Amino acid sequence: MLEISELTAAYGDLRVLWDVSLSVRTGTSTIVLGRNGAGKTSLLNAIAGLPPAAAAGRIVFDGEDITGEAPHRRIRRGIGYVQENKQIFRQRTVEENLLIGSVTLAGWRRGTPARRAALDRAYARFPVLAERRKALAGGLSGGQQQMLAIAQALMSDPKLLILDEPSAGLAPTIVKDVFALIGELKREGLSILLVEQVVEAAITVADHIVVIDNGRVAAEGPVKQFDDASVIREIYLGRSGTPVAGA
Amino acid sequence: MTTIWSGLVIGALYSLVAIGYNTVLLASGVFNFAHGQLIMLATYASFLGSVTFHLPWPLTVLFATIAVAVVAIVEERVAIRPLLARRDIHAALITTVGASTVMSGLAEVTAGSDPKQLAIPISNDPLTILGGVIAPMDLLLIIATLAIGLGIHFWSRRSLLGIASLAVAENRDAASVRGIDTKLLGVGAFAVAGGIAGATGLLVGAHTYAIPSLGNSLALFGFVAIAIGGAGSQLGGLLGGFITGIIFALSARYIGSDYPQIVVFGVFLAVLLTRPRGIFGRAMERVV
Amino acid sequence: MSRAALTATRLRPLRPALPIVVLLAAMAAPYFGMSLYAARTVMLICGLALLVSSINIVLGYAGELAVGQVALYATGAYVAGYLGSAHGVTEILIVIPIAILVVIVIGLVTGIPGLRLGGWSLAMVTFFLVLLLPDFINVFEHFTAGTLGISVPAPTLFGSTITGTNFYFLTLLVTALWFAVFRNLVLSRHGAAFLVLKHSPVLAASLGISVFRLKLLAYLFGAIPAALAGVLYGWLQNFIAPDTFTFQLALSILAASVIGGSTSIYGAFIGAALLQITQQEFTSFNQWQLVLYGAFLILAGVFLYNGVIGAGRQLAGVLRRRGWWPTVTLPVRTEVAPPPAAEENELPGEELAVQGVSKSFGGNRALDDVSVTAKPGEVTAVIGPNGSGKTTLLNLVCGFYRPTSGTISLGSRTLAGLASYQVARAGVARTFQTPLIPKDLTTRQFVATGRYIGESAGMAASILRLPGYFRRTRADDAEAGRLLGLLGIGHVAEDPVSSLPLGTRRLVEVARCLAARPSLFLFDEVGSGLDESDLDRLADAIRMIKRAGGTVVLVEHNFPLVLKLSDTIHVLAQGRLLASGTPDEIQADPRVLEEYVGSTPSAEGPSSIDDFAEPALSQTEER
Amino acid sequence: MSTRPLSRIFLAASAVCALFLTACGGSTELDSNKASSAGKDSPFIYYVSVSVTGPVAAFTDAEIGGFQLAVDKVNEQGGINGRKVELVVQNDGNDPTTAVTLLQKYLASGKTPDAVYAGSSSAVALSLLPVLASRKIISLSAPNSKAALDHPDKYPYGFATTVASAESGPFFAKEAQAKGFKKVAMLYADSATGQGSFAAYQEAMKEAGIPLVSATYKETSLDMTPQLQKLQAEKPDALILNGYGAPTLYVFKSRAQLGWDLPTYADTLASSFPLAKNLPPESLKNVMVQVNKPSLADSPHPDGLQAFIDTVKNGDHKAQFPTYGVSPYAVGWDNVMLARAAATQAGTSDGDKVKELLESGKFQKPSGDLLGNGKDASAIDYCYSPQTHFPCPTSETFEFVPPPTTDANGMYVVTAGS
Repeated sequence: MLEISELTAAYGDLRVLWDVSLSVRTGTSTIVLGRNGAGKTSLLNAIAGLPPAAAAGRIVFDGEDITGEAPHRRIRRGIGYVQENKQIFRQRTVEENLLIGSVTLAGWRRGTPARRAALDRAYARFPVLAERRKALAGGLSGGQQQMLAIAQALMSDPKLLILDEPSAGLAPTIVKDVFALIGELKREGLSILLVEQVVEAAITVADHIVVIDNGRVAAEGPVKQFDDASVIREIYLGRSGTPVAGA
Repeated sequence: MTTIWSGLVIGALYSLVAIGYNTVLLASGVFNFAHGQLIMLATYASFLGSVTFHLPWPLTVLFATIAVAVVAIVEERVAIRPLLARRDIHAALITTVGASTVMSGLAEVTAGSDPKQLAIPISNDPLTILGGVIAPMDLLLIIATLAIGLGIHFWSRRSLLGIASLAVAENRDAASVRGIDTKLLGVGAFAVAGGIAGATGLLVGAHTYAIPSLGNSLALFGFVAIAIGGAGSQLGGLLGGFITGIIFALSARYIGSDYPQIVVFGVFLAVLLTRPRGIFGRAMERVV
Repeated sequence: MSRAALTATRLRPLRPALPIVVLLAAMAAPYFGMSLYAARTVMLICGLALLVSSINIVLGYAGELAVGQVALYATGAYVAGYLGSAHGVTEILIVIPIAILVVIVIGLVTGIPGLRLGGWSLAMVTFFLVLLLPDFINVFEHFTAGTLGISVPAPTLFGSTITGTNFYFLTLLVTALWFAVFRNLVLSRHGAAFLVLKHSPVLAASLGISVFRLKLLAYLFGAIPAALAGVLYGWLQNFIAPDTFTFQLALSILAASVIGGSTSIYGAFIGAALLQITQQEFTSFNQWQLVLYGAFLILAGVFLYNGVIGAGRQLAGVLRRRGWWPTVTLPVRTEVAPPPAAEENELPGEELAVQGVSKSFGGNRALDDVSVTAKPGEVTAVIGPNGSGKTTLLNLVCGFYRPTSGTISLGSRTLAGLASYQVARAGVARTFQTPLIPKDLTTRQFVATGRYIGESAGMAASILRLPGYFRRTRADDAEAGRLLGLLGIGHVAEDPVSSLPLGTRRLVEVARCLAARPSLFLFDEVGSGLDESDLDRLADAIRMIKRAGGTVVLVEHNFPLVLKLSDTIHVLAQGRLLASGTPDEIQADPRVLEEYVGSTPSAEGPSSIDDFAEPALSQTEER
Repeated sequence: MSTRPLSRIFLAASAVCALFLTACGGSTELDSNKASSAGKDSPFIYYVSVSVTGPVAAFTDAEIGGFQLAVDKVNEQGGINGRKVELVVQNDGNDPTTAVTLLQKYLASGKTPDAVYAGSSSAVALSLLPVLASRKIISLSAPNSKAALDHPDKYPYGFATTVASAESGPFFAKEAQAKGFKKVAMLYADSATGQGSFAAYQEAMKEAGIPLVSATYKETSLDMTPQLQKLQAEKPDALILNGYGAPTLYVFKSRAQLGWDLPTYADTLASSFPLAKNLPPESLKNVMVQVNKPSLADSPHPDGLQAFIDTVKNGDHKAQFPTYGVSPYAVGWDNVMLARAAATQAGTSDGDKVKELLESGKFQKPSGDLLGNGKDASAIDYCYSPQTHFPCPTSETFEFVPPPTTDANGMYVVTAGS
């Protein structure tokens, strides 16, 4: 589905990723872990076509090289990207947000059958959005905003869903819901690339794990290799972490 | 009533500029200072079509629409595109002013500074409507402006493309990773704004003649219309233009010509104090 | 350090002398056969540079777009014209102060409504000011001679007429003095306050700065050079008419500002010179003049986007990274990081009492009858799921919202109803969920802004560089350095604060709060995004504040951190206080667990809380 | 950062600056008022400051054509006092600041003009005259505002070569009395020219005892209906219009729309714009245009005019000829010819000597060389004196005619139909 080989990316002169290679196989999920500032969001942005731009290496999606393509073309190929911080259009209504997500579908009318069907699916999956379809997105609660962000990305019927820290800033109960949803999407056949911080929750939906540190891949492998949480801590923190809570 | 009609005609001109400003502002977040000049060029294109080439009016309108849309696209390519990567509104202010200066200069160099009269397709004998006198072309100008203003307002609120352009205005990057071609939309907005300017060139020029200085006068008063109506609101720009025009006409008629702008300023202050975002501007969200 | 770098370091203190060298050269020029034309060009550039500095103060430093400089410029010119031609008053030392006074009055009249309302209001009001200028000149025909224009008699100084070379010197002198004032103000804590304001009015208010007053001050301060330029222009031209003061000129000034770099001091001269000279030279292209000038504006806008100065800095940055240019390292002040215990100074902690506070937005009740008390020398945590009203509570305390009902007091003072900057002045310092970090400041300068209100040294002292200013600046710098050292980030003191990673930014915010020596600390999600070592330092710092007697309110998601640090924990859920108690009590409270985790505790017990909040891993990535 | 040394340097620099100011200024290039000291070999510099851009650009282009032809002619005939004439055209964009800057730039190049055409607008002239006065340079120009410029005490070297538009006031007053108008309205541009004209009409009408009501318009106006309605409400018997270009077209359009066909007089400024070409005949009902009599096709013309017209038609600046006819060319031509006559009769181009000659009443007008002022230049009286530097009108200066068209020679033709 997605093959990234030796990707180096930079904001202007400032390099943030070096020789990153990873892949997401069809119908599976890959989780990217890493400490703050490790380059996780930069990696996702580079995949989606936002800055940092690729300076070397290749991004291949569905057998096609998409390295230099504009973001909207990549989305049209079937990539859905849920950005960090519940990135939605706060001044538009819920329904308008969903419609914006559907621009990749054929036709420019808002009422095409495909678009209607996609809307119905979204509302069926997220009843809470159906209730508030006329509400301004900025007025939703944090959890609802995250749901809307995911629903919006799903509107274009993607083959690969990229999520950037969907749990950030959400209460634990809602985090649980979010991961339940991701698990469900995966079961429905969607490939998933996920950047996360809540390792325990993320691992429940992971097939493959990539750890990034300082813009480079520090470790990777199938989730089995990581099933002992202490291994993750070791890679992640660079030492066997003692949970702060225990102090 | 004649004064009101006169105000409506001038107001229509201002509204057209405001519509042009808003169309570009909403889709690409840029304030296109050169829109007054695009309208000025539209009157020249209509002059070329109607007088020089003796085209029938539908062809003149078509010719002007295409010609000005092309100019607008070129402007976008030269003065806006290079800035997009860095979201810098002040640089765009300068480049669009630069573009407007180039357009004025070129018009002057090629067409001279004297007004040129357009060929008008219909008899322009004044009509008496509701107790006031108005030229038929001017009436058409008012009607066309209302139709375009309302049309584009509802289009931008209802159609998928309109919503998409509002999304781009709110957050470029986020819109692009929803699959929206932001560059195309930006060019599209310029093309639409230029096209509208071109299409109305014949009606505008019938009133104002084709003259290079038209651009600057319109640019300024379109700005006034936006100030009153609220930036980024098509409906606000439309009504702001008409309100400005009527105030201008009434105060020139009853107070004296030193005062129209002062009265408009008074109205602007009143609007500002009661509705800080303009009559139809939206309240911003809290920043904390 | 290489030899070249060493030389560069030695030369650095001399760099600010460059403007003086230029000034002296300009003053000497008439004795080396400078032509009248060249002198006139220099004088016009000075005038334009004054106008550009006016826009730079307002736009580049205070972050408000104002385009009314032309009107103030005209006012200066007309004051000189009217006083001279109607009253025969040409004395420089009388005309200039009167002109300044008049523009300040105009500034107040236009600035108050323009700034009160925020957003684009000031730009609009000042736009109208320019648009209305010819009308006002006509309406006040008695003073201004209407569109016919008015002649301006030559200036006098102590009775002797100033013309020719002397007038050239006068122009240079006035310009130089103004730029000295401008520079001294901008390179002081007030300049830092302007930059804070430009970046975030919210941050400025939380530092105790009245956003409105400081913006008005910047706007009025910016009016002065416009008046000076106007007076000089009137004297230079000997004749003024409304035709000169057009909106086109306003746009030229804006262009010169952007070209020279809005947030720079001497960039004004570069922008002014480029614009003045191109405009002058392009007239020889006759009818192609407009086309060329327009093309020049487009090119300048496209290529000189950060201003000439910015372009220079950027180039230097690129060269430095490639190692072709010496890296200039400031002499490092050795910050011996004292152990946390070194904070011996008592903090003036006071008790925060929130009593029965409710807050509704429209029909939506965000907080319902919440009472929370935070005592000095204790850490009081407020936790709760998203949307439970934690941040609303903070914003109520800080004065960003007014409570619908209930009272908030700090010690004996009532906070509810005060404006946010007044709350800050009452001794409340806070951090932000997303740290608010201005551009163009070093970390040390940023931390020192925390002390902006604390011990105020006046603007006059800064402008005149009085001893009090130096004493104060040294004290600020030392204190900022000490606090950074205390948090273990003394090494970033001279780095641009906007270049710091998120974790460090949070610590810098804590240092900024400490610098204010407040009675109450409000930490909003201060632990999120920190890695473990940062988190340790943060915990140490909070414990230290506690020991020193400060009152700390911690709003957190990071449950383990809260358990570790707090004396009392309040749990909010759906706008209500669900539970209050010690960490042990809260940890054992099944209601809390249920609300927080969404399930009743299973056989594994409370440990599931830990599962959900792995502290070191809750990170937000920074671009 | 330590800023203490810097503040001291600043203080020191300011002190030095102040010292320069009070003590030792006064002996540099910037203070010198060098007079022209041109020898026989150096060219006679004819400096023309005009606006090549903006609303008057086309008109200016025609004027420049006239200057060029005259200069060529003079050089062919041996120059002025044996010196070859060099024409220097500067584009001031109608901006006073630019005009002064350009003049000083030119002066700084070490050359001094022998005669200056000081701008096409009064504002530009006002800004240039003080500089010229300090350099004692004669200027011969065609400004409109007599009130602002005719101050020989302040501007001793500035002379006008055309009759000021202010003279239209008394001329119209006579017409108004003859027609028996009881009340007259005036609509004028809110500009220096407009205000100056209004003042002249106001004075003349006051003298004639006829009330005058007025309204102004901005140069950016796009519609004149409200202003006309305002005047219409005053019920005047006649309307005077001062204006140029598009605004005058808007006025006549609104006037026609209002169906207001009162007698309307367009002053000389308005008449230099081809109204009949740009407006349908029905808009111009009852409109009279004040023209310079010599520009009418059936007035007696100087002998050289036909040859001049032929030259213009084949010259570099012929583009404007069909629009404006021959008059703007003649303005340029006459200016050069007057300058030659003045410098030749004074025997020098020294400012003081030329000024003295012109003010003495001994100046002989070069009738045969002047083309714009009728046969034997009868339409103008060079009545210069120490009190006035503006020429006086004669009975041959103005005439009211229906809006004329131009014939193939660029002469005004009043067609029978209009």
